[in-house]
Amino acid sequence: MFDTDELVINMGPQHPSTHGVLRVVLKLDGERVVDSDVVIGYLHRGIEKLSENRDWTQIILLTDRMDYVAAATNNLGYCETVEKLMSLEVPRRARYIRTILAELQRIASHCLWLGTHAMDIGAMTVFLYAFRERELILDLFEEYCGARLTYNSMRIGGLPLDISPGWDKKVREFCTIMDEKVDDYEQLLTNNRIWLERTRQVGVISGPEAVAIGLSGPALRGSGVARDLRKDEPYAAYDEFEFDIPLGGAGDTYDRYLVRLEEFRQSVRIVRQALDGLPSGPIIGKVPRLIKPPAGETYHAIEAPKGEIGYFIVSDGKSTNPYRFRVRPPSFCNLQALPRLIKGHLVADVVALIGSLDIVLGEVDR
Amino acid sequence: MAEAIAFYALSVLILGFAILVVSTRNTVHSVLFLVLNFLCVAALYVTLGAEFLAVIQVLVYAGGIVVLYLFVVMLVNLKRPPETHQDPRRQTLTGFVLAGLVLGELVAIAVYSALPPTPTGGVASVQGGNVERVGYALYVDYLIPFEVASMLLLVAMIGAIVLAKKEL
Amino acid sequence: MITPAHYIVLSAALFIIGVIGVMVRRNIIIIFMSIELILNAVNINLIAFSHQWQNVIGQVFAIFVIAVAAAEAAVGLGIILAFYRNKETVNIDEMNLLKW
Amino acid sequence: MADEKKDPELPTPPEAAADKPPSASPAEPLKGEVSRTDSPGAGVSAAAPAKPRTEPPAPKPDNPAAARPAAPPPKVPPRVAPKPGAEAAAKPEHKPAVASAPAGPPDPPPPADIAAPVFIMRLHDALPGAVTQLSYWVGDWTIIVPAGRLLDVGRFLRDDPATSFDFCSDVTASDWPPRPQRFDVVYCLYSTRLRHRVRLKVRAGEGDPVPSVTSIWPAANWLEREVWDLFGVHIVNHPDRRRILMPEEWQGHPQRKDYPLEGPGELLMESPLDWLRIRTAQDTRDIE
Amino acid sequence: MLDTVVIPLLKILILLNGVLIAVTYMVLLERKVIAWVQVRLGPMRVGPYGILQPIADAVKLMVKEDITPTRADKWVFTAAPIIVIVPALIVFAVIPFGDQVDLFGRTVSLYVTDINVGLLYIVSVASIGVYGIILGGWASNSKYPLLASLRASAQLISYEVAVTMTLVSLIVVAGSLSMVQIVRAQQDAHVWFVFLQPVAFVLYFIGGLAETNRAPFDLPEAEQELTGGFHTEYSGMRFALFFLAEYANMIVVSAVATTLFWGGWLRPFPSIQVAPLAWLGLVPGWIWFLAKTFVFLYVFLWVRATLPRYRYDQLMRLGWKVLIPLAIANLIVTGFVKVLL
Repeated sequence: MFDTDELVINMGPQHPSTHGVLRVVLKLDGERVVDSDVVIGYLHRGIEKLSENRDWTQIILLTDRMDYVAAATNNLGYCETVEKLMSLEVPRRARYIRTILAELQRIASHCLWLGTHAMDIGAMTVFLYAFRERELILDLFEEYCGARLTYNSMRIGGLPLDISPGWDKKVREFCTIMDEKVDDYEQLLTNNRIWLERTRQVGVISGPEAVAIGLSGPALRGSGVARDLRKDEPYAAYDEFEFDIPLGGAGDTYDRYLVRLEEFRQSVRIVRQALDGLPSGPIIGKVPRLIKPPAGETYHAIEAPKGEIGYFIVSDGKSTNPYRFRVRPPSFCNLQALPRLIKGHLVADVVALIGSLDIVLGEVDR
Repeated sequence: MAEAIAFYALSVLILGFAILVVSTRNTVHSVLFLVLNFLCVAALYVTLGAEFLAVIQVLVYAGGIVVLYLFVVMLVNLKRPPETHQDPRRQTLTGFVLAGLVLGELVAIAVYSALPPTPTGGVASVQGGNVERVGYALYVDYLIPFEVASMLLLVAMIGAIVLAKKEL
Repeated sequence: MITPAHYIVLSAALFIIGVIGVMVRRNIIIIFMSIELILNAVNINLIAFSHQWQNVIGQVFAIFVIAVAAAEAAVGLGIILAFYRNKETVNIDEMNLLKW
Repeated sequence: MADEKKDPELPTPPEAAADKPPSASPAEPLKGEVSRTDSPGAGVSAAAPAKPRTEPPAPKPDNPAAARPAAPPPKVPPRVAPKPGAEAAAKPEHKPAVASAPAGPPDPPPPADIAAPVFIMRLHDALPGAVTQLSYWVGDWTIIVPAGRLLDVGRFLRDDPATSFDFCSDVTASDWPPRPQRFDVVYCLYSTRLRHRVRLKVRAGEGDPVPSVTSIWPAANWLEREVWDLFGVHIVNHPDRRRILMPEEWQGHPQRKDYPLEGPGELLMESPLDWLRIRTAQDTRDIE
Repeated sequence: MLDTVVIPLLKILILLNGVLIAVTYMVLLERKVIAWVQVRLGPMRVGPYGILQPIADAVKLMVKEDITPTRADKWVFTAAPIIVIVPALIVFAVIPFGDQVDLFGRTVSLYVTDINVGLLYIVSVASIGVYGIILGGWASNSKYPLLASLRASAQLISYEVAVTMTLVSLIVVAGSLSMVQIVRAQQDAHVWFVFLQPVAFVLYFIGGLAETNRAPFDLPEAEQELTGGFHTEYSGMRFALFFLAEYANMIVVSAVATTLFWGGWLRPFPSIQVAPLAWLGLVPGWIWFLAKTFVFLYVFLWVRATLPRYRYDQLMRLGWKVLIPLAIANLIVTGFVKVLL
């Protein structure tokens, strides 16, 4: 078995902590990772190709199936791109509700991340705590659009549904709960010695290097690069709210953890502001019955929970489906940094780092 | 009577496992038989009233040293069986001749000891206090050898680490 | 009636098995284990006589033997590992060089 | 297919699109909604809708651009304008070959009243002739460069302090089969310091080498692998050019427009190209 | 005959059955306790409050197919679980659950045997269990179990050193290696040894967590890293044996902690004979013993529900650079105090 000093093991595609069907081929020296190769594509469903043969509205529900833990954000990114292509205006109320949904979705996605990340490092209770809160968000979404995972909750030009009466109150209640619970998570983990030892100085990546390798989202901000598309290229209604962008310093797993935990609080803050200032009015703009954007192409990116989700869409102006539909999946680009991050670390850190990048294989493989 | 039964049973086990240790092809099995052999030897020590030594035998030999062997066996897992290589200078015959000589000596001892029955055998074993007496002997009467042994172990430990480490 | 002679015979038999192991087997790990058998044979003798004369010194000696065995195993196995790393073999017939 | 045939009166895409942003769009029925912007400034003109999109996040680079418009704008259009013209002239020649297939993305040139951002000026100054064409559409600037100059342009855009496109958001491609240079390889760049975006576009035909930009932006590594995997764009000097999403033994490149969408499962999986040949022999119109 | 053969055999029978039942219910307890920590209910379906769950589990494990991987070493693969479970069970022989009691007019001691090297016996027998783990991982002929078994054995051996070192200072205080004598020594000292040797207790408990491969030291069976650890390839009853051994070892560690540090069967304030504390004496010793053991078992589960997992190198560092030096320092201090007083 130890014919050479190096042992090659296959982590995945069926492995409890690769968050799906990721396969990482590790070349180990003892338990230390010498080299690694990330093999993806096990969940490739050809969503891009499929979308090129669906009409513009049908694609919304395909975007649900990419990052299935943050479906609303995917919908938002797609709808905004098409709106940009068509130069459509979205009513203010719709933009506010979109913001609320996107931020709730961010909290839900971060809950799932926190749970699985903590579970990977062995703190099993945090997993269930985080899922308990995620469940509340899923309930809110269920009340809003009837679905719990794949929401199909946006439309080109606005929203399919207005919020039901009393929904905003429930969201407010949830915000109160969430604020407390984030403190609970922090109590369990933030100053826990074992947690610190497992995450500090693990997978350190400097800011410039993180930019070069294409990290985005909390993984990039953990390295101290202030890049948040909500601030830099405001979409939906983000330019009307006050919120901070948490930044890390060392660029290690612990910083990425802290950034995401602070994002919980900031998201709650945004949701509160949006609820306070929720304007009345229509929820969908003037959209032609047959959606057929003029010929042209555009790239539009928004800040998904996992990073920059960008849509590059080409319309030929003639058919009712996009000529080219391309997603820039944040998980895919973040996962690219994994071999760089795990090099020289131990097998146990591989697990922690996969968790720290917060990938969803449905999005990586599309 | 009970002592005799225990002795013969344990002797058979000890010798049987010892033969298996040297004759088994699979090195891991060999190590396992060595453990069993040591456990039986420990049991023999108990019958001889040396409980402390029996426990040490299990703790140090079976629980420590042989685990080390097992580690090495697992690290040195060969693709080809190690016995295939035939050295022309290999002296299997001499080995058996030497073993035969020792066997002869053994027979001589047996015959010699069988002639005049030893009068002092079978004294009742010491009840309790064994640990204290061993401890006293070890730390008072044989303190210097004890310290030398500890130095030996220290040196061996450092040596083993130096040898086993890949690069210094 | 079990006399010291019985123990001597047992010990000698174990010793012989150990010697045969050292002589016949080519796998150096097995040879090391045979040496452990030999040391155990010695220990059995020591304990038997300790029991015979009601004197714990035999046991003290046995403890020293175990200590030496531990040292021997540690260093010996270290050498085996170092050797294996260079020559990829544990066959003692191939260990015919003082330097490689 | 049916849709396309229903609209014979539709002008050819390149011309229509080229005209739209500056002049034609005010006549569009959707005009009322155009000025949905992120900034509260509402009364922007027709051409402006997208302009704030590039502006607000990047106040610093834009201010110099705004200060300079008198000088640069005349400089840019003369250089760029003839080429789209040539392109537009060239395209109708391809059109008759396959009536229904679009001949390529419109890539409209920037309207006259929009000043090119400072990074494009800098690029023009530093690497004259590297830009084949400049395009502006709904707020996005696209620089079309020849494959041979891609690395120069990329390195300049990354390193120059006025451009500093240090973040490669995306590398992708689109496929326009009848065109000889059928692939558009698109590089979406972003500057984390100046917070502006640009798209680089390289046109390449089947088998034309496209240099890998992995040496400039390591982030492009997997993205280029994906472009190779799904489009078969011949990317050269890539450190690790393997398939990424499809299995290693996969035949063909599924994102191409001429890749069959359906077929007998086994055959399609094992050798889609054979299947394609069979289908082509039967009826070319079925391949869609 | 009755005293030498029948009663010991009866004791062994009762003890073994008791331990095995306790072990199966430990599994239920663990699921329940962790469920409560995590705001869940735990098993609720089998019997009231899931009380019959262990029986269902046992039936399931017994009727499950017992798979031997094709290229596994059959004999070793079969022997490994046995090697693990046997030491875990025979250790109970020297654990004193109580003092002597009068039962049916006969004085019966509530322990199977009291040997004068009892503590060393526990340590040495427990060290045999590591073979089962190494061999189980090796014989599976699979990479993850092999990695896990190497981890497990390295961990066990390292922490065994720390634990044994720690126990030496306790032996210095107690002056005996016999478990029963150690408890008596606490009675004579009028105080539980945890108050004399607090450092030793903490070290012992941490070492105990590590030696039983429990969280936060559960690396050898870290599902997230090694897909289940050294028993990945095991199924059915052979897997159950590994499982039972782990819980039996937990009980052993808790029982030994109780015996050595928390006064075994002694009630609190063992030698203060004042009226307000008299009711403490009414409770039989074995109940005190079981109650204390239960507290430690609960702590085992509590720790598991709360803490993340150490990494391999951190675990080794903790063992070699923290626990062992502390144990040695504790021993030296104890020795000095013993000599000076």
